[in-house]
Amino acid sequence: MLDQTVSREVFEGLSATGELLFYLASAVATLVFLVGTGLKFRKYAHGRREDRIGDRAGFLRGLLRGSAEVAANSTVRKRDTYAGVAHAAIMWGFIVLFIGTAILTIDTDIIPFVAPDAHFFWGAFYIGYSVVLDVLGLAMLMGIGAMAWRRLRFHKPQLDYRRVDISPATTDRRGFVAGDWIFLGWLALLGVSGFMLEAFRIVAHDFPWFEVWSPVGWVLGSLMATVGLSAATAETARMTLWWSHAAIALAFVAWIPFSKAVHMLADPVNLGLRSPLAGRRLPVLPSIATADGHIGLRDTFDLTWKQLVDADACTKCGRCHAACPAVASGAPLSPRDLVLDLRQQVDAEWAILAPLHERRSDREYGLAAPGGNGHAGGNGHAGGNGTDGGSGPGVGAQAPGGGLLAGGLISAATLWSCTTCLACVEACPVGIEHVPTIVGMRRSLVDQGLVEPGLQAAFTSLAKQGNSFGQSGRTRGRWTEGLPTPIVDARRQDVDWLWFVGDFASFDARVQEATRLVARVFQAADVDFGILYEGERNAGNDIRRAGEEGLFELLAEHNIGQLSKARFRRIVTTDPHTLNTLRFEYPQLGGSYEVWHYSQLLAALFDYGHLATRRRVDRRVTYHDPCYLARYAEVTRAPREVLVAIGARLVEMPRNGANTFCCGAGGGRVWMDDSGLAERPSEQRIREAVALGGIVDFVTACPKDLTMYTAAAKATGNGDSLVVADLIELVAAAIDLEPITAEGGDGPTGAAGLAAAAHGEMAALTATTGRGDA
Amino acid sequence: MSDDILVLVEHRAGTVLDPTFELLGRARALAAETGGQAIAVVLGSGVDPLVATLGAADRVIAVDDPAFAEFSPSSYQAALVPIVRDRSPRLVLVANTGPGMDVASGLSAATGLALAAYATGVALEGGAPVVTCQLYAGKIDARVRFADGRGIATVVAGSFPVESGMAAGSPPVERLGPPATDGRIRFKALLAPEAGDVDITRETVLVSVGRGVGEQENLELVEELATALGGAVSVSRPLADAGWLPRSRQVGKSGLKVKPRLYLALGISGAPEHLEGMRGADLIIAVNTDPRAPIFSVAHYGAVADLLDVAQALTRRLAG
Amino acid sequence: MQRELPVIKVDGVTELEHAVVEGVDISGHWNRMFTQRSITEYPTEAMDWITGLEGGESLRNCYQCGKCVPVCPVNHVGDYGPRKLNAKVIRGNRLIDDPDLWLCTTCGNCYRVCPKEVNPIQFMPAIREQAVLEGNIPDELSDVFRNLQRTGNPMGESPRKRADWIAGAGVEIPVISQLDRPVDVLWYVSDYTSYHPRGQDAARAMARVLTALGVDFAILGPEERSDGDSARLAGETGLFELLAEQNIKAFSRYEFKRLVVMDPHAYNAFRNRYPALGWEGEVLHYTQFLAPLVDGMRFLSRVELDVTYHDPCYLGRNNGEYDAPRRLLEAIPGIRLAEMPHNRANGYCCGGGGGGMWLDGTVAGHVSERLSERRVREAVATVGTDGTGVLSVACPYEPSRFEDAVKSTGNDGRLVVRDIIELLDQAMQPPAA
Amino acid sequence: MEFIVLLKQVPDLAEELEIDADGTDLARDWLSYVTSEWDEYALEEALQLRDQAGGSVTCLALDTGSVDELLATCLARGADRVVKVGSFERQPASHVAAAAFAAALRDMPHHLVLTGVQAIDDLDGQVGPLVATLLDLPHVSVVTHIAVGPDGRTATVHQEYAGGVVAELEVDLPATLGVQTSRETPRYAPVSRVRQLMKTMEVGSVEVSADGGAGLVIEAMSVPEVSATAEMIAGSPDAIAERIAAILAERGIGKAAVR
Repeated sequence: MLDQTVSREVFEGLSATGELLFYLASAVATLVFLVGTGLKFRKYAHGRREDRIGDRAGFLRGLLRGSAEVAANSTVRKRDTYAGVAHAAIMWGFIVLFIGTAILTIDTDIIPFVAPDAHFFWGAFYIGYSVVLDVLGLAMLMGIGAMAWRRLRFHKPQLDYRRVDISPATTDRRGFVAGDWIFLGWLALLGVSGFMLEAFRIVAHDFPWFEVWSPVGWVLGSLMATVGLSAATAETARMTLWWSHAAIALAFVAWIPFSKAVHMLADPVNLGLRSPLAGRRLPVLPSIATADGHIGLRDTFDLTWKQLVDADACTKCGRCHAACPAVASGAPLSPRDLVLDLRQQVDAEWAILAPLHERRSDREYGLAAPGGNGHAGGNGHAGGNGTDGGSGPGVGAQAPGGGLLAGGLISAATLWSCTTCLACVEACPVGIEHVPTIVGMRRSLVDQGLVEPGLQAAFTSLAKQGNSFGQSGRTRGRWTEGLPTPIVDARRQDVDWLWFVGDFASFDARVQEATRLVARVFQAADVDFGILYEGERNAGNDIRRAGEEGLFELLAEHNIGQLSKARFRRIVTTDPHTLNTLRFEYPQLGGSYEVWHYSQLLAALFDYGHLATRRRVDRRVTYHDPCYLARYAEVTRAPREVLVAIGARLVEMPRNGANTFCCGAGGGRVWMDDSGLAERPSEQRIREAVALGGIVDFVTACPKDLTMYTAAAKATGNGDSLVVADLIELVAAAIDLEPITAEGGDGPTGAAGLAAAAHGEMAALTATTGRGDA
Repeated sequence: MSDDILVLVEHRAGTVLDPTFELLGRARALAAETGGQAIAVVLGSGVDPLVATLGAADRVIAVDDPAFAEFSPSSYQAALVPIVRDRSPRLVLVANTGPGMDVASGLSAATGLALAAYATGVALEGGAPVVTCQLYAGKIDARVRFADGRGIATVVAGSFPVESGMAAGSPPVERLGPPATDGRIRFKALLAPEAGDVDITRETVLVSVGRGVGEQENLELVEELATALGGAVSVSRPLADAGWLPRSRQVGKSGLKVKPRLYLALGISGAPEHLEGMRGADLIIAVNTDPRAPIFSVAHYGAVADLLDVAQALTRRLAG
Repeated sequence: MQRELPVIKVDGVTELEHAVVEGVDISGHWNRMFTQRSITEYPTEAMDWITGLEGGESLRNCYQCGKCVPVCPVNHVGDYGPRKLNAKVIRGNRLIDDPDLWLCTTCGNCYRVCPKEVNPIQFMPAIREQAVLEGNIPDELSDVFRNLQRTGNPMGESPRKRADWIAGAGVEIPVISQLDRPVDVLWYVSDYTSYHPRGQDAARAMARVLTALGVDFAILGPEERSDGDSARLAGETGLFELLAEQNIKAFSRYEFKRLVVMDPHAYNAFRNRYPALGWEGEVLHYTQFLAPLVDGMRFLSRVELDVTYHDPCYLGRNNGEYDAPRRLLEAIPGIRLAEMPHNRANGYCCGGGGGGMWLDGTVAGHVSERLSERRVREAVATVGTDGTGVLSVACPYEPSRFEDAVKSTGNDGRLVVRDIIELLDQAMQPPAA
Repeated sequence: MEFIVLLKQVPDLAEELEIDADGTDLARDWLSYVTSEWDEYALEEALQLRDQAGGSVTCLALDTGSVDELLATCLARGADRVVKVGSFERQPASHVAAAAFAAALRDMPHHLVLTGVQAIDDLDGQVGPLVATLLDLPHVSVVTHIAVGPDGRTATVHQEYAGGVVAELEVDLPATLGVQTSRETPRYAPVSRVRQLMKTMEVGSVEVSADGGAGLVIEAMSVPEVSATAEMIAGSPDAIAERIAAILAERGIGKAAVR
């Protein structure tokens, strides 16, 4: 029975003219699509060059990974199961329907001319084809329904398009919403009209037996027949619908490059080309200077082609927006809006490409721009975030038309709000790399001299003294005074481990307590280590991320010079920020080292039995993953292993591991004034920990965290109930490290006691430096 | 050539300012040693009421002219140069204030007399002045002599007791004229600071904070402490510059001079300009993380600690 | 006011089962599934070094699923497991100074269950080879290597005495060099069978069985050298090649149809390694050779014993032969065969493989008991303590190892250890009076 | 308008200062140098004034062999020209510096000469009024606000007195001003720019013969005894608070005494 009658005629009922008309329309649609896509490519060709291939193996691995991610929709499913499943249904539904159409084209338009006998659109193939397309078409419609339901009912914060930096009154985002709905609606229309067409066909043909294998059409047709649809009426309706369906489909094809649908093309590319080092290793300044010698991303012509693709890739899913600590703390930055602003600006300059619904309203930006950040705004003595008008070098006047990005389109206050925590990059399902772009624009701000006052003070101190504390670089090793066993000077003696101490660990009074404990725990574990003393300077990670590339180079060159004088096997550092730049960025400048975080070394020391728990720290603790440890260096296990090894009962906060929440200090934020924030990220984080209930210690493994959270615990009124402790303080307690002075009476128990003991050390130290003649 | 000690009188709005009295007191003591006279030089318009407060001087040289109704650096300079040239005193004492700085260096350049700036001590050794100067924001003291035994010193306010120079009386007045004036700098107006909510010069307890406070928000903690102590908050120059508190709360050379019963200095390192404004307090307690901060040299009690920790602990302690 | 939250437990760490923040689902267990396991968490130097070694490549594949841990025999008696090795390497440990390097018996049970085909049988020898090259190996092992090099056997006995066991076999055992004709079977006797008293028992039994079956066989005699496989697995690849060259030279001097070996390790070497070195031919373990011949065996006695069988790692798991030994045992009249819980593919290791035979001293410090002791307990539990229980084996390493373990576990007199060939021989002899 | 800024380097106070063996100077081996804070304000004011009134900014520094970075920084911030004056082994006394600057300025057009009101090493007086006197220009110190008149012949300035009182003065140009603070924090000079400029910049130079000296004899320098008066309180914040409370109670100060 599976003979050639088990099939359907593709252009059934269509006159020759009609067929010709259809082919003409198809050609036009395809042409528009090709022109649109071509314009995209022309736009990318405007971008600066950027090598995204690197070594071939890595490139291929990236492509493979990207393809897998696209196929499985894994990046979409991650963090949002509902959307992920729905998206997969829509995507695969669409792809299969597209392939189905392609098969028809092959059978109808190619086979008859090349091999008439090979006509295959009948019999078993036809039945299989019918089932597969029906099922996946239904899946697509269900996916669309689920997505529409989500938009209507869930009120997801990430789908809230209101801007954080511009008042709602002057922000018009209706175009964005409309664009989303048109996209979704159009797809739905495509599916529904297809099924209707199928149903009419089945009714018109009086339900041929094999059409039961088009179950959706069959059921629909049966329903129609039940309500009295005759075969003749069905045939008339079918012809009308046929043209409608064709029009919808062809229009969609033509519309793709000009709409949200372009993500179908851009995102696979973006995922395949994304760099595993995005944000971790920032690009060096281009060796060829720009015509006028400016540095950084100053205007759209400074964007690389990949950054232009990034902008097109954004689907406004808002996951970065929801994950961003700047958004959460009320700072004027949303990574989503930043990317969209860039896209709109670029498209405005190549106007034909702009999706109509996302065209910028001048009202919106006309009001936004002049506030900008003139020299005055960013540098007012009031230390404000630059909303007051400025008399800078005509910055505001150039936006929106003129194309000044940093300080113009994207205000300085927005750019300074980024903590470079990388949460946006981690969250983005389509591989957009926000952080390097933000830093690129910060470089331009620095180049224009638009530097936040606190940051400027830090830069100045760093340039002169190599630290941000305004202390003499010579006193960098002073924290070692008073240690029972002196620390080896690695410039004079070979060591196994070179301990790169870092700024906060060397100079901040609170962190110094932890630093001294690190030294003593290493000594207790017989680690052969040394430090560079005053030879060390700030490693430059955050200076680089604040956009001061020249200063970074200065510091890095100095450090590499010092490191080359020392003989060691590996570097260990207490500072995740330092870890990142030493590991990923110093190689750019000729310094390649094996770099460990001290939590890793501690884990290994426990592992090998060099450290042993003598007194279990049997308390409920939680652990905060530092951004630069968990996301940049991807170290999440080691500190937990240490906590488990010392017997702590670790309770995780909701945001942990790679999903950690920023303390707000990264990327140079630690030097800037954050008084203007609604609620500091660090304080939100403390509340998150307190909400777990019964947490005794808030453990962290980053010097900046220690200062930030100590302050935040006080500020939120949890200073007495929650002990903010460095990992090392718990370890020191667990291995029963002797306090240096006898002041502690019975000796300290627990981190609090140890901290007190450390205070004792401080006091003792003060006494020995001759000021304590009380 | 003489062994006289000249003191430039600084006055504003009809009143001789405190630094002048400090200098007069010191000049009188020095003149007693040299055998010369302590001579006050006053430039003004209608100087008699001023002269009446200069009883500590052995003699007054006055230039009385409407051109000197208000301070003008160029006019002062034009009038002073011939006086100093003619009298050739052993020592000219000028307060290290804005007008003092204006006048003293120019005088030195014009007359060839050496100048010792930022003096905190002036003494005589073998009849020649020996001056102790502050350098490097108070981190270094230098003892200097003038190469030819005579010169000018600009003296930091607060170096000598004001009382020693405050004496009523009517010293002989030598009136000079016609005054040499230079109109290249013209006085336009005196702008008073906006009235503040708190008059820190009247408070008996001041909790004063400097850069060490870190962020503006932390001022709240300091306010709490001030309230607990029944006093007010004052600040050092950088915080007033930053606009965190009005100028009327600023203590120091360019701010206000205060003499509370308690001056609790939190996170203030103690630049000379600041010390000028508060060293007269009855009790000074300083908290700073830097054990080498100069503030500890004027404080009665000191603690090396984080000011926020201490402020919170003290607030708690005072609360109960 | 401790709020109770729905929690799941991961490695002693408590975490929320569902974490949704700002509308974003960041539940750990769910999202971790989508995250590539990163090896940048730690410096990659050690991993790069090992995976750069020939044979070391597969270590990188490990994704810490932990399936290997419960099946690793050493894990049962100590703090060791293939996953832990990987964890150490990830943390920068090249293993070269680590005692763990010598704990692996290359039994292959982890590889069997590993979804990522991480193969310690390849990477352990590769790393051990580097340790050997650095001269960084346990003394007891270097003594054995020296013996093998000097005398061709691990005990350091004279190679001339290799066929001395012949005396006392009760049958004539031809040495091929004296035959001057092709033979059907060249019997490779192997080290422990040739020199160790308990091995010699098996050798003599074998000789009698072969003779009874009328097999045309001969041995190499003094020309035979150790197969070298365990030395190779212990890291001495050069020594293995040296011994292989000597054996291959001997093999090629004579004509024979097939090679029958007593030792699964030799079987493994000849079958899987020698071809690459220039010798290829039919190799059979003696159980494989004899199993098809059971119908021709004349059993004169019943062996009324409860027997369990220990699968040697290199016969069973690593070369897939589980049935031949069992067929032989089942053929013996009177034997009641019972399986231990660990049998066939999941057979437990005797601890002698991969050089373990010569590393007892080194291993002792890191395990609570020997693997052989654990296996003996299992055998006792299976076949009882009434004296009729037999732990049967098919590898010359095992009789001595297990008999020691029987004594050390206090089961002397309650369990005996017999090579299958000994049981066969016993059944083919007339009943003792 | 030609704006001239006079700048100098002073020791970085981040370093702990020590006295050399003679006891009459700083031990300079370890010192690092920064641009004098008030000179930075002067430069910022000059740049702002130029941007408003037009003209150019020329920065002068005495050539002590180590001012290239200072001058490059001026250019990076937006100065139009930089000039090294004379040749000195190290920063000389204010009188000598003033003489050198004055000599250089005699051949250089100048309408407004700005410099820092003071520097931390001004032992023998401030450079601004010294230069003014040598060039016979009017001078105002402690200036906190400058506005150039529309005709470019006068400037209105604020001179700051104690207590926040400010005098508004009108000055005929050319004049010199000692700047106390600038309307904005001195703008930032990116290091890459500074480094680039140090390689490429053109530095003018003026030969001057400046002799004479400060007329001062330094007998001794010393580090003031910091703890001479303060009794130090040691211990934890709580312990310190406890002790302070006790001291206050003893003296009957504050609410603590009432209680």
